[in-house]
Amino acid sequence: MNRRLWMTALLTSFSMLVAGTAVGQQGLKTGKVGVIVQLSGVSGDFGVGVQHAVEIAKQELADNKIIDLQVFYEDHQQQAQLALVGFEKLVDRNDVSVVIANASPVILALAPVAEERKRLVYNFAGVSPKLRSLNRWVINGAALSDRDGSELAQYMVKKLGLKTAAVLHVDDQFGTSVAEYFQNAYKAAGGKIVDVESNPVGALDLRTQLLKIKAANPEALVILNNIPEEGYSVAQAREIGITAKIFSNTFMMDPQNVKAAGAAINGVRGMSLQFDPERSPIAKEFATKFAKKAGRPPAITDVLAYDGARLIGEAMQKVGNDPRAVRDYIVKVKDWPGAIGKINFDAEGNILLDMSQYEFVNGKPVFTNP
Amino acid sequence: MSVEAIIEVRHVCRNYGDLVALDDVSIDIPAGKFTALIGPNGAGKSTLLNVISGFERPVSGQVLLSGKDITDVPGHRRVALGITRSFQDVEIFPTLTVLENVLLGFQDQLGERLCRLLLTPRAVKRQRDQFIAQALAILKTVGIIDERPDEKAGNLSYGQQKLLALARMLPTNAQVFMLDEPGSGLPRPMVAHMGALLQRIAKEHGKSVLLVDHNMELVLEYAERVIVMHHGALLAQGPPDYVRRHPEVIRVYLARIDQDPPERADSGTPTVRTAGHA
Amino acid sequence: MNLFLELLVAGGVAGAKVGVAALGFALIFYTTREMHFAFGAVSVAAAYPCYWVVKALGDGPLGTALGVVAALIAAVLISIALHKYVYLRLRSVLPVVMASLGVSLIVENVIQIVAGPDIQVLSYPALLHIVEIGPVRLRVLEIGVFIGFVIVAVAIDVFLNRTRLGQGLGATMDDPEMAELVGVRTSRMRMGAYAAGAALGAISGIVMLVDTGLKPAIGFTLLLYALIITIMGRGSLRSVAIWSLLFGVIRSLWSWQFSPDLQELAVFALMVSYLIARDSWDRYQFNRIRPISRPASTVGADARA
Amino acid sequence: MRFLMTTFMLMEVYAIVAMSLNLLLGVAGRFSAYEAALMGVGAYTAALLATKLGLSLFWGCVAGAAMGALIGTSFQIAARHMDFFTFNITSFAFQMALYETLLKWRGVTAGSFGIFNIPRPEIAGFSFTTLEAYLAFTTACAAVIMGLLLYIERSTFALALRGLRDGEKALQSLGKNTFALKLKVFAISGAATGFAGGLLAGLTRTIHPSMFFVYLSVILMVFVVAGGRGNLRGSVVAVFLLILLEQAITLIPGIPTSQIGALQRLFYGIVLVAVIMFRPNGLLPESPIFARARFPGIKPVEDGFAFLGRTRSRESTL
Repeated sequence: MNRRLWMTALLTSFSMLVAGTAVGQQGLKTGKVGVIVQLSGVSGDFGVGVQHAVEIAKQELADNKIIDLQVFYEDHQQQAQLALVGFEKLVDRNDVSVVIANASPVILALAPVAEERKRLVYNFAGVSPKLRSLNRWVINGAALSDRDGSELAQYMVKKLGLKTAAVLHVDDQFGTSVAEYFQNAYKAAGGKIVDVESNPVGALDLRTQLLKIKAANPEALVILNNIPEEGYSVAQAREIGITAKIFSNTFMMDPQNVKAAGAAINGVRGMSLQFDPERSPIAKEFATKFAKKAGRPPAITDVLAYDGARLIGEAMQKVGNDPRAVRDYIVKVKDWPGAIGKINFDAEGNILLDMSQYEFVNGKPVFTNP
Repeated sequence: MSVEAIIEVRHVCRNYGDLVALDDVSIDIPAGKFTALIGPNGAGKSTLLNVISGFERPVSGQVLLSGKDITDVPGHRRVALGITRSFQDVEIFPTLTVLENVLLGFQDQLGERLCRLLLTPRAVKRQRDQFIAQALAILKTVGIIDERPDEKAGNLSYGQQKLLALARMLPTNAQVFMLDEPGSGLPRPMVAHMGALLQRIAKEHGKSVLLVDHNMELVLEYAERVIVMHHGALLAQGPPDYVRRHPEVIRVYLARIDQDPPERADSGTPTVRTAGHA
Repeated sequence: MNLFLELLVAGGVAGAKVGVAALGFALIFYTTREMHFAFGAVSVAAAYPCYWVVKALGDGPLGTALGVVAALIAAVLISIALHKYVYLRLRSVLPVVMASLGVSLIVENVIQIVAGPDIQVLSYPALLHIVEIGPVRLRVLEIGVFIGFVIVAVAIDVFLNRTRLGQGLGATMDDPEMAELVGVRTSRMRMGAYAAGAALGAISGIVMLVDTGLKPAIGFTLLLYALIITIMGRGSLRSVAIWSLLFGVIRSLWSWQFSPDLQELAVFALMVSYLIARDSWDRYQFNRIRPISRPASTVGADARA
Repeated sequence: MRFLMTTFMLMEVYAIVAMSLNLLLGVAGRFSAYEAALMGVGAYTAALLATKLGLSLFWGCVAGAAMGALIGTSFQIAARHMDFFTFNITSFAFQMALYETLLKWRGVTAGSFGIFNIPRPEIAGFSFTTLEAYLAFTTACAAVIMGLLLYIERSTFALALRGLRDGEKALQSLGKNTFALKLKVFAISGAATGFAGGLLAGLTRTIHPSMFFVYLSVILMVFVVAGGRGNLRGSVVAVFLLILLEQAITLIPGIPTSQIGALQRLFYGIVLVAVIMFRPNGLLPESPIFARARFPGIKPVEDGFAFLGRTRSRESTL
């Protein structure tokens, strides 16, 4: 008896789950967006930040009477199978038109399903060049690593004349691909890579790797890591006595990295996306709202997710909920004002963002446009 | 000694570090007889049992089964050759039912072979039904434990578990049944029951039974032949009446009783002293 | 040569950091034979109260001291409660393993819900000061952790071998029934071991808090190393201490000749191979015909009971 | 609908793995914490054969099963004498070592990127590319595997395995080759796990190492313990029930979405502890394989000892 009761309750709840409900409000146009990120586990902090960013975007869109965006979240816990289930659920239950997601393996897993289901996947953080031109249902809203790496290499060799470099990168799809493209570009530009070391995701004690790099004695150290590993890398590199110039990417801008690096951050240079609350009012507003909500300043991925959500919202207001039309609208924007700077896309749906050089002075990044 | 031996132990030595458990022991186990192996604690009885059943390897010496050297045959294969045993700490399968415990005793079960399971399910089933019928009969004949064949063996009383351990050995249809303390801790009527069963197996069915026990009632009243070990060596052997009057045996056993830990005596069975007076 | 020295020292320090937790886990495991999988999660959870107290009272001496006390109390209370109300009711080994895995999941995620998934760090500039010894550069924190580890290891050793209470504890580890017979109150000893082990765990949690920062999921990695070292230590806390250092040094020195990229793989593969080899060797020794030698008896071998 | 289908396939895959873990952990009494990594081995084998050699994923799954059996068996055999605790930990370390191998053997596994564009199988000209077709494929495979496992679970073979769990020595004294028995059960369990990994690869069409992290091993243990150790049916029920409940958590009104993941893990933890403490035998406890009650037709033969044979007339003398 008891068991039957249980089963009934379960089935009922499950059918509710599938049916779902959607209620519009305030007479605004409504649009439905799904977000699939990791919300728990080893790097759950990443997804929670993204969630805050998307919620801020949603609030702004509503406040500005642009669109009432309904956002539904799924947790992929870094597992493609959960991302897949989450995607199907978002489409079946919530009928979302666009899914915002991160991490290259997840995007790779979602791409064929997106095509089958004719929904748009907006990638705001996966940077593997394998994501380039996956299919017409994926928009890459994150600068893929091939560009990132080559611009940094050009800058180092051509501008600064640094002939030898060592690389420390995180062993995930982001770190590996950026490092690989950087190395190729650096060699092509005439430099020499003397050592490449990698560290596992989440490892905060990087001394072993850095000691090896120290022994290789490079002129420059390029750190392509995560948050806050980059900060720890810088601090520990100086701590064990590496005197080489340190270069890095956008992530170094992240306040957590700056905090973890301490005084060692000064003199670190690199190429970064332009998220500069000092100069851009949009960026400043977002940074303030985010800090209030999350209790910390935004990471660059939070900014990208925020811009992505706003852009999607705007597209939905203009062209409705048809994913295809949304895609066409987004890809065609010209110098769209994002918190990250001016946003453009190439024909294949890959974001084009301006990079600028930075150098840390007195614990703050100073940008110099190329 | 013109008895036909089924098992011959030849000059077997075995030690655990400095402790010598078997010191050049040579013993014959007669075929078709109910033999008891006794001796004070630490005399090497269990080690001898382990060596014969292949659970331990001797340092030197040989074990022969019907004249064939089986010293290097692993324990589980000796069952097919004709030796099976029980354990002092019962070692029944507590989470299996009584019936299942007995079923595991059958040899050459088709159901244990994966390919037969998949290819000839009918034959497997037929054989299994046969075994179940057989096992139920065994339980019935052994008695006492046949009431509830679906009871978990772990729920049985200690005495019943000892009977189950015996019942479980029978389907192997071995030539030699070796039992390690089947009578210890049993109430008196149960001891008589056990003794009668073992006697029956030896007398009526021509099996060799080798019993290791401290229970002198079981040993002296039911066994046909008694082997006494002391300090890893053979002390005396012969019919029960001969052994119980053997002066060396009496000396060793009197000494043992003095230092015997008290919990040994709680079996409620006569110890060697009373048996000696009888 | 400098690289070798630097890696050696870095490895030693890393080993000491793991070692504190490993000693705590080993203390619990050897005494109670309970595989307390929630150890890592509890250690990390205990450091959170410390963080909150320091954030509330400031990082002066008083706030810091109260924070440490708060962490110790939290760790000890949670661990003893787990022992008393969960593990002791289960009796056999597999349910304890399962229950403690479950507890580990619960604790980790309760922290995440309460404290959020972000990294929390307390930084004391004094601890980050760099000291140069020959070619090796270390922070004060590292030196402190290393010295602390040595002190803890020696203190445990002395306690076990020289004090009456410690001998009682040792007896409980070796043979609980015998210890009970000679009048050691083994259930108290177990409680004590849980308290002491949990305290050590809490300390390693605090070290993380001031070193690289704390996040809920970090406990599992800590636990995994502590577990493996404990099993390698086979019932002797002295060998746990030595293995911890060796573990750190091997892990670090691997990078002297090979790529640090493979260091985790190497460590786990080495550990698996070592444990398998040790086991096969034991088996061989057990089966081998030895005329005269000492009988082998170790906790590792008979822990099944 | 596709959500249900995808979830259903995932449940099938997990159910196969949970069953094979149960065969080890519950039936044969052998702890194992590397099930997730073994699944990964199967998935990678299948995916590599399918992408590099263009083999049909079905044969990839078969190869994955072989690989799973090979690796599972070699490890278990190498570690077969270990006591419970040592083995327990070694199996955790083995999970980590396998995981690291998937992550670091970049030449083969492509490291943390993983393998993508894994083609779904094509058998005899029929392609199982669409979700519906692949569902049919997965369900057919799962039905066969689960059917086999359930059949084995009710056999004398499983009885011997339970005997192995209760007492290896005693089983040897009854003439069973316990080594061969172990070899077989490790192979069966490893093969089923490897095959399930291959099915998963076809479902996601992308695989990467973090899909097979140690956390999944723990969740699989939750399935086994909650369903009932030793009862394979229980594992299936537990997989379906717990995944449904896990999804149902997302329905609770008012909880912030950022807490859902943590709550789901918390849920698994609570289930594990609660089952162990209050229903230690699980949802569906193990039942006897050969209960007398199931064979009412079988009557005991007449003389229980007749098969032992009779003494011949040769009376021996002392």
